[in-house]
Order: sequence, then C-alpha cells, then structure tokens
Amino acid sequence: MPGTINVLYFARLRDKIGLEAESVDLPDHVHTVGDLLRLIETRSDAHGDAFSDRASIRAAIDQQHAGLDAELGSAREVAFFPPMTGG
Amino acid sequence: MPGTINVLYFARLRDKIGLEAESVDLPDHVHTVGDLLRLIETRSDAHGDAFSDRASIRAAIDQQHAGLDAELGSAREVAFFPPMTGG
Amino acid sequence: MNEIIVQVDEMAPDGAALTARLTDAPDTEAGTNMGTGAVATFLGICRGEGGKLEALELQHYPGMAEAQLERIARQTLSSTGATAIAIHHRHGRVLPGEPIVAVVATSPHRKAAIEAVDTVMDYLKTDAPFWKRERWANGETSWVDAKPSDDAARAARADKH
Amino acid sequence: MNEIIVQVDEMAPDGAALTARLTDAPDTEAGTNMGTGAVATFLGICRGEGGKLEALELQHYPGMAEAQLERIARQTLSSTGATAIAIHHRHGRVLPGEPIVAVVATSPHRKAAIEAVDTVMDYLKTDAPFWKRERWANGETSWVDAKPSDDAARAARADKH
Repeated sequence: MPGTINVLYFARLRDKIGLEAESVDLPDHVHTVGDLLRLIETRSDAHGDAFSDRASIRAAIDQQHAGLDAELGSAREVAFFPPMTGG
Repeated sequence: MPGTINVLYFARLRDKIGLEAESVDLPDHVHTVGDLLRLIETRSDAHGDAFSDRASIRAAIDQQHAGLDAELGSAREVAFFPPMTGG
Repeated sequence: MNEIIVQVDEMAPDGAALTARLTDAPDTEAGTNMGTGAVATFLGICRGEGGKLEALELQHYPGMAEAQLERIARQTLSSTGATAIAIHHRHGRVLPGEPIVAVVATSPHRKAAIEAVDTVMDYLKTDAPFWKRERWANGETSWVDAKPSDDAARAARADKH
Repeated sequence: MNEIIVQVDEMAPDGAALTARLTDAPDTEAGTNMGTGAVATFLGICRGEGGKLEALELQHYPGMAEAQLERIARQTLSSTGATAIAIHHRHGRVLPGEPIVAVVATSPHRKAAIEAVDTVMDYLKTDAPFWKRERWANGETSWVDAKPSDDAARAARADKH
C-alpha cells in the first residue's frame, strides 16, 4: 500500500471542504474506502460536515465506482462525491 | 351518388392492371367499395387477376382508409392497393 | 401550441434539418418557452442486403400520404404527450445507405419523445400509403410484403391508446 | 466490428455531427457493409424552467467521465444488439435551450437502436460522473438531487441484462 493517496472531491463535497483534491498520508490501519473516509472526516469541521450525510456519499477507486467496503489495495486516487446527476 | 368515379391503383395492382387510374361509370346497384371492386374486376382478365387475392386488397375513399363494406356516398376518388409498406 | 411538420418528396430526409425546423420555430411552444428537455430522432435507412440490393423504389399516394402523416403525428402527440413531431418520408428511388424516413419528436422529458418516435414508426408501417419495391443487382424486382408483426404492433398501439 | 465514440468537453453536443462520425467511418461495419437500417438519436436539452433558470453548470470527473461513457456504450452494445453507439456529454456552463448530451445508436432494425439510446440515457443518469448545479436568475444556486426513479431504472436494466 502506498504511503500517500490522492483524494478528490466533487459537487457538494468540494463546496463544503473547499478543495478539489488533497494528498492524504495513509496510516497502516487504513485498508478500505470506509477507513479512508473515517480518517478524512476528522481533518476539519468542514470535512466532518461534508461527510455527515453518509447515505449520500459515493466513491470511486482509480476512477471506478467502489463501495465503502472496497479495499484500497495499491490505489493511487480515491474520489468522494454525491450520487451522480449526468445525462 | 355521382355517375362516374376516379379509381386509383398502387403497387402490385397498378403493375397487373397496367393503369395508374381510370374513370369508372357507376351503375345504380354499386353502393359500397366492395360493390365497386366486383364491378371493376370484370373489366379485363388483368383486372380479375389483380383483385384475385382478396385478403391482400386494401382501399381508401377520398384518401381515407376504408373497408370493403364502406359506402361510397358522394366519393370522387377510390383507391385500391396492397397493405402499405411505409416507414 | 403543439407543432406538426410533415414532408413528402424525393429528397433525402435529414434529421438535423427537421429538428432545426421544430425547435427553432420562433412562435412555437417547443422553441420559445424553453420547456423542451428532450429531442428524439429516428432515421430509417435503406439496407444494402450485403450488396445484393441496387435500390428501393418507393411508390406513394400523393395527397393521402401527406394527410396520413399529419394524422399519425396528431394522434401520437395526443397519446404520448410529446410537444412537437416532424415526419419526412421519401418516395422515389433510394440507394443503399440513404435515408427513407426521418421522425423527430420533442417533449419536456425523455420518455415521451422516445415513445412518440417509436409510435410514429409503428403507424407508418401500416397506415402510411407508401409501397416499397426492391430492385436487385441481378435485375429482378419484388414488392416488399407487409409484415404481420407490423400489424400486430399497430393493433397494440390502438388498444393501448 | 462494433464502434464506440465518446466525447466529453464544453462544446454543444451535435446529434448530426455524431451520426456522421458513426455512419461515415470508412472502416466500420456500420458504414461500409450497408447493414445499418436504423439510426436513433437522443438529445438532452437544458430546460429554461419558465425563465427562472439562468444556466446549468456541470461539474465532471475528468478521465473517469470518458471511461464511464465508454463502459456504458460497450455494455449497451452487448445488451441491445446495436451495432454502434456514440455519446457526447458536455460539462461546464449550459444555457437554457442548449444541448447537454447527445446519444446516437445504429442497428439493422429499429427496436435495437431505440432501446440502445434509451438504455444509455438510463445509465448516464446514475453512472456517469457529472453533477449538475442550477444557477437561478435570482442569483441562488442549487445542486440537482439524484432521482430515486433514476436508480430504479438503472437497477431494472441491470436485472434485465
């Protein structure tokens, strides 16, 4: 597992956190997308607010849809966002 | 009822009869599209051949779909043709 | 106001041109109130049948053809909730790869526009006075037979609406 | 060979241009074997909401957007039997009346092309990483919420295929 990972935010999450992306150092106990989420939401009140409505959080690992229980493995990029509204 | 009516043929019927249209004098006993058909098919062997497969004959009165039992009324134009193949 | 455009001639139907006429019209609901959220288009193309077909020749009933397209469009507007429908049906000689018919429908939301285009095509197969003759590369010609499945689809529409 | 075209940029999607790219390609089955009998097109348009909307602003996930459109097109080709699919999805600022997305599908017969366009649109709603924000004439902005009905339609597709 790499020591750091690039985390991207979109839509409401980007607005609340005020960042498009940030680099996050991964402690050893972070294995899944859900672990990463619980790590990130403690970074600031804004982060906490952004992730407070768990039901509306979706994620992708290396640009593929992923559930919160998905293993990060050797992922280089994880994105968090609300449900998509394309089309 | 007018004394004469313009009769149009399309597709296979036109090919067999060899005419796009002809004017037909209407005897008093011709009231419906079916009456007209039975009158026309006696005009020549070609006419008889064109109308021999009754199941594949469709008709229109003044450019509106009509069944064989439809009254000619004051119609000026009747068309005979096989089932349509548009689209 | 609903809007209907029908066109019957020997020109190749052009979906984009039809769409422009439907949506750019300055005094139609589709054009000016900006309520249109969906434009569905269908183009029917002459298949080459693996190189064996030289051309389709479409005979039509002038006058009745235009009247039937208009009737089909009007019926479909009321049954689907589409806001505008355009139909351009060609007659005469059509080469493989060339369009035979273009149908465009607009609506606020997707389903009505797609359903309208599909419905118009079902009706065209059975109710529009056009007859297709295939001219084969080997010199033979044959009238295309109507498909029982077309009548069934047409009947299903009539039952539903 | 099946053919897929995807395009993600700030340009207005153009159904006719996409169709030309799909059907004129010299080395695709859709273009050269003359087997294409049907071209269905769908254009999603920004509604003006009765003059209250100033613009839609579409945020997207670069890279993933293109990959997802490609995946959706590939999946839909195999589930519907369409022979070629093109998707052009816009991001950035879109004014009322302007197109957001264009989808084109070709097939030998009508049903597969229409079904393909409808299927792609269902998947785009839930699987394509775009997020719409409404900018209102009164200065307010609001992110568009995903519709439960979109998830239901998406799930129905997944069940069926």
